Amino acid sequence: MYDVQAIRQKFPTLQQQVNGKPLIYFDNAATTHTPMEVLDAVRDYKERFNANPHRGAHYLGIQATELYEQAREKVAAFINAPSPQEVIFTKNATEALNLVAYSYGFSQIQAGDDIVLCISEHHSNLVPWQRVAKLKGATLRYLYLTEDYTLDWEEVREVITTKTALFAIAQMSNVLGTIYPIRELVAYAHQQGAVVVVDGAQSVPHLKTDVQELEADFFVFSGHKVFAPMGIGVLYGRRELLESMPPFLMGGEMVEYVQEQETTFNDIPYKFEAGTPNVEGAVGLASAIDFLAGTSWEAIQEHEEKLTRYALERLQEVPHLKIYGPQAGRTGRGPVIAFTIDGCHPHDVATIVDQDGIALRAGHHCAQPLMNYLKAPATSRISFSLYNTKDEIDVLINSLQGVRGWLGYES
Amino acid sequence: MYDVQAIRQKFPTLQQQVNGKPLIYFDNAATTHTPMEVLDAVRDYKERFNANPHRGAHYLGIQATELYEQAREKVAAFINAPSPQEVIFTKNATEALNLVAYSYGFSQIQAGDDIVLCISEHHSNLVPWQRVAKLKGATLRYLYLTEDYTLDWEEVREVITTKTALFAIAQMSNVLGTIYPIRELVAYAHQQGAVVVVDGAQSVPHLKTDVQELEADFFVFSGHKVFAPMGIGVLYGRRELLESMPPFLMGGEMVEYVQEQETTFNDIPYKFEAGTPNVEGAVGLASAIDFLAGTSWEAIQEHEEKLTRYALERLQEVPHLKIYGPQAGRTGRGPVIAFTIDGCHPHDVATIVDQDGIALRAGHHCAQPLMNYLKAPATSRISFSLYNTKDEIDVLINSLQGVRGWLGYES
Amino acid sequence: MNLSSLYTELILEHSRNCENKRHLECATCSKRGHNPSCGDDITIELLMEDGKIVDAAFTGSGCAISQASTSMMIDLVKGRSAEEAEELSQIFLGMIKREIKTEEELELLEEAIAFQNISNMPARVKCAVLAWHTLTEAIQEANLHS
Amino acid sequence: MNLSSLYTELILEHSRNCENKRHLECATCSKRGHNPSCGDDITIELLMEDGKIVDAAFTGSGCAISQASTSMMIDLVKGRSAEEAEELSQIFLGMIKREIKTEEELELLEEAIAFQNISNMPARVKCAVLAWHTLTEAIQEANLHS
Ligand SMILES: Cc1ncc(COP(=O)(O)O)c(C=O)c1O
Ligand SMILES: Cc1ncc(COP(=O)(O)O)c(C=O)c1O
Repeated sequence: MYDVQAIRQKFPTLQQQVNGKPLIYFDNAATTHTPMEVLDAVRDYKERFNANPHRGAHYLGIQATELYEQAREKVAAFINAPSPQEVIFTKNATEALNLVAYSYGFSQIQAGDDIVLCISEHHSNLVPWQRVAKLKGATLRYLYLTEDYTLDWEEVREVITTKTALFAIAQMSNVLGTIYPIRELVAYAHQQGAVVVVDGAQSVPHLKTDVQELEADFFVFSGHKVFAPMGIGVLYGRRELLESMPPFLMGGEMVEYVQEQETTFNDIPYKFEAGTPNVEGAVGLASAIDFLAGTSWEAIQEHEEKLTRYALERLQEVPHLKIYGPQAGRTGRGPVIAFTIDGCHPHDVATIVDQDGIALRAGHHCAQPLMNYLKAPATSRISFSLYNTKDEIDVLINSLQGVRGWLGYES
Repeated sequence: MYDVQAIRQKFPTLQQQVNGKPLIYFDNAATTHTPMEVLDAVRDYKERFNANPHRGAHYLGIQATELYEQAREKVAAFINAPSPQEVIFTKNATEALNLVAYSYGFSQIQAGDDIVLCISEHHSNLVPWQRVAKLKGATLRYLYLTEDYTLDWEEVREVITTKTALFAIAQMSNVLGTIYPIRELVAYAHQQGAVVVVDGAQSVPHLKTDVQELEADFFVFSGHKVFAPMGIGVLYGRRELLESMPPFLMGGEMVEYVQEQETTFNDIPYKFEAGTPNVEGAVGLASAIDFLAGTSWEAIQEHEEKLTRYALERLQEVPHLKIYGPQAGRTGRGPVIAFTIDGCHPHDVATIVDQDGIALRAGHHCAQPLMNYLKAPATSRISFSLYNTKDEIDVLINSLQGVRGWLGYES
Repeated sequence: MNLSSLYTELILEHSRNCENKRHLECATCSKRGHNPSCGDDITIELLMEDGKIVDAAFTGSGCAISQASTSMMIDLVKGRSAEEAEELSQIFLGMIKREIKTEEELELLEEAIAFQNISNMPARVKCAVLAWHTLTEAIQEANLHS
Repeated sequence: MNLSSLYTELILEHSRNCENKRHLECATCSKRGHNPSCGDDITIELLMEDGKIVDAAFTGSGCAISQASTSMMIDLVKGRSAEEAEELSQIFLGMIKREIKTEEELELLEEAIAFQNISNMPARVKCAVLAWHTLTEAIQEANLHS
């Protein structure tokens, strides 16, 4: 049995009142809360071991180094990377994507190449590629969406061709909830000779991740969306690619020999980790992975799927409400629901439900090209995590039913 | 009265035993420990307010945004920046220096320009400039050191000329402890038309920082060296420069309008802060600044100067020991002491004193060009913070006196 | 600040005002304003003659607060000189920052005084001020070009 | 692991061995090895003839552990075939990782068995293995070129 109350007990933030009401946190696609055990692991590390890793010949330095490298091993196992050397710690998914764009993109993309993106990409997996395309003379091409908010294979075959040098796509859209068929897309793109960047920022909290099964060339995610602290993110890259790429950030730790005019670089993963790393962030991420291991992915998915189904159903009771995203259940859909209510701006919707203690997101969700494509300047977004409940959805529906009234509509 | 014991009580890490002995932490130039109040502030933030800032129309999001922006204001006041918009949060000093190199360097440095560095620069303020020089066809020139490990003004006037487009220097060397006369150097470099990057990673924990008094164009430091968590750093830049610079990392938050092929960018500081920021890191840094405000800079300096003087004196009692760095007191010297013991590799020295619970650093301290220049492949380094004591120095001297014996020398 | 003092009848009425929300064919200057974080996106169009705002209107999308604030502002500045409009803008922004407190000044804002307490809702401040910042920029650009 | 079992007489003696620490004029291959984090920096030089290591020496600087380990390794592999040397290297690295435990294998390492417990000092493992990694690379390069 999935004991959601027991899970909720682990999250101090969820025990709060907001505007006099129990907090209902439905903004998990933006960031998740942190369980007590992760907060404790970070605190314990700070009180007992805090030191700068990799440079220490003293006790604390050695401990910090070991904990940092153990965290790397844990992340490698978590995403099934072939080796920890292929796991690079960054500050967030955005830095990881920029690393790939600056290091791989600027050195490998040629004039005349195509870079293909999905129209639903988050700005972090879009603006860096615009820049690469512009500076290298490549063409940025987009995959658009079907009526059911997923990809059309015919279009995929038209757009991804032997001219495609790089294909970047999120495994799960942070607006629509669509889960794209990454494995099949990667296989097809590889046939065409393209390198594939998978943005797992939204999928990692909800699906078992296996970068080898996906055959991703690069895969990124952010710790803070998966119960870890802010300030830690991950880039996985295939060894051959990482080894052949020039460094990105330069400074301490990533060098081998530094002379006045010339420098040679350290091996992966250190080549890409300049400066003092966020050891406590890595320790927190490792602890968050342990936390997740306490529940099976099947149970988490079943719970989140149940919530999503229930919410999709009940949202139909709210008059004038339109949903942007696939209707389906678990396959092809994650626990993120974007919607609008006729005549009500999403920002006003968020303010109104906030009075009932409910945290929704409003706006373009860092996906302006998608919003333009959908002709929706902004939407509201509900996003669930493993700690949300059906009761919370009932409160939301109730609150949403009052929105049009507050904004002066008769019904 | 400076009550060092009361200060020590605030640091849980300092209460520990290492190898059965009380920890003596003399590796503060690598990273400092974190006082309880900073750990508590971060924990409190996580338990009560954790959210993704800038995107929230809900209670937690609003609180997170306010705390994040208040931290920016606090940092601005701490370094006396004219406005919070000129304060950009990064993950560490290294990222801040790379931001300047990629954004300002690549767009402004021209073929034929000179970039001038001091030979004692940390790799993080050196390797990025090597890269800029190489890719832009500029010349990298160095300022070398006098016998007393400081700069020679005649040489400064020879090397910094109207050809100098950029001059980058650490306010305080992380190896020698030398504090360079930044204000005078900036004034001179400005006369020649150069832009000046000041690396404050080592000076900020020990000196009152005033970027306006220094007239620095850019100034960077790392939170983790000044009692804050890891994963947070700061770039200050003069408004006109920041406004005219292209963005560096690209993604969420740093954009204005994103279209499929074109993007316009947000204003400073957001233009340079792509992706989810490390809010808890910023909250921790703000709290560390409050912690520091509990003691005057004069008192901290007096204490650290006393320690440094005492250590320099007592180290002379250790046979075959050579110090690299100025002998002077406070002016021109911070609490960092590099040394070698004849016939004993610094790494062995560190291992031996570690058995007595003492944390020293050994190696090139991310300053290989300096080590080559000094013809010392490696040194040991002692670095003090406001919580160290004379008694700890006595234990160190005792331990150092045994080093040659352990390594098989008669005396 | 509770919802009923935020979504007042006056504000809701203005938020759906169609008279001010239209394209101004004969505009002499126009300026786009945007809140990247929440998506309010408006374009203000002015018909200026001899330094006077003869007509004004706006297009775009945004929340009730931004739309109402824009509409009230247009009512307020239409027929005024550019300097007067700029001054009113400063008063409005001063009111939001709680820097301006005298009743006389506030009364100059007419209906727009409705936003006096918006700073109690920090997330909505940006929505309320967008139009006024945009107006100031529009007028400054117009001055530059004339 | 305490200091006296780390800095044994045998290790200290080797750490100051001058016979193995010299420049090999007639070397047929050489390889530099470096621990960026602690600064050990050695260059191993080999004189290979018909797949046999006829002479070997090293230059560079590093801590007592890295110097002693290098010196012992040179004593061990001099006069052996490249394959034997590579095998010994694997045994040494296996010993450090605690993967190889049979007495017979360990005895093949002769004096270098002194580093058997270095993994109790994680910060010093890199120092002990540097030479052996470098040797393996040197031999592999030599094989490539012949
Ligand atoms: C002088 C100096 N500059 C830059 C740095 C880099 O700081 P970080 O590693 O926190 O990026 C350091 C510390 O390692 C330093 O001592
Ligand atoms: C799909 C997707 N990609 C990338 C990101 C960027 O993550 P971060 O802001 O942590 O860098 C996000 C979240 O904001 C996201 O939802």
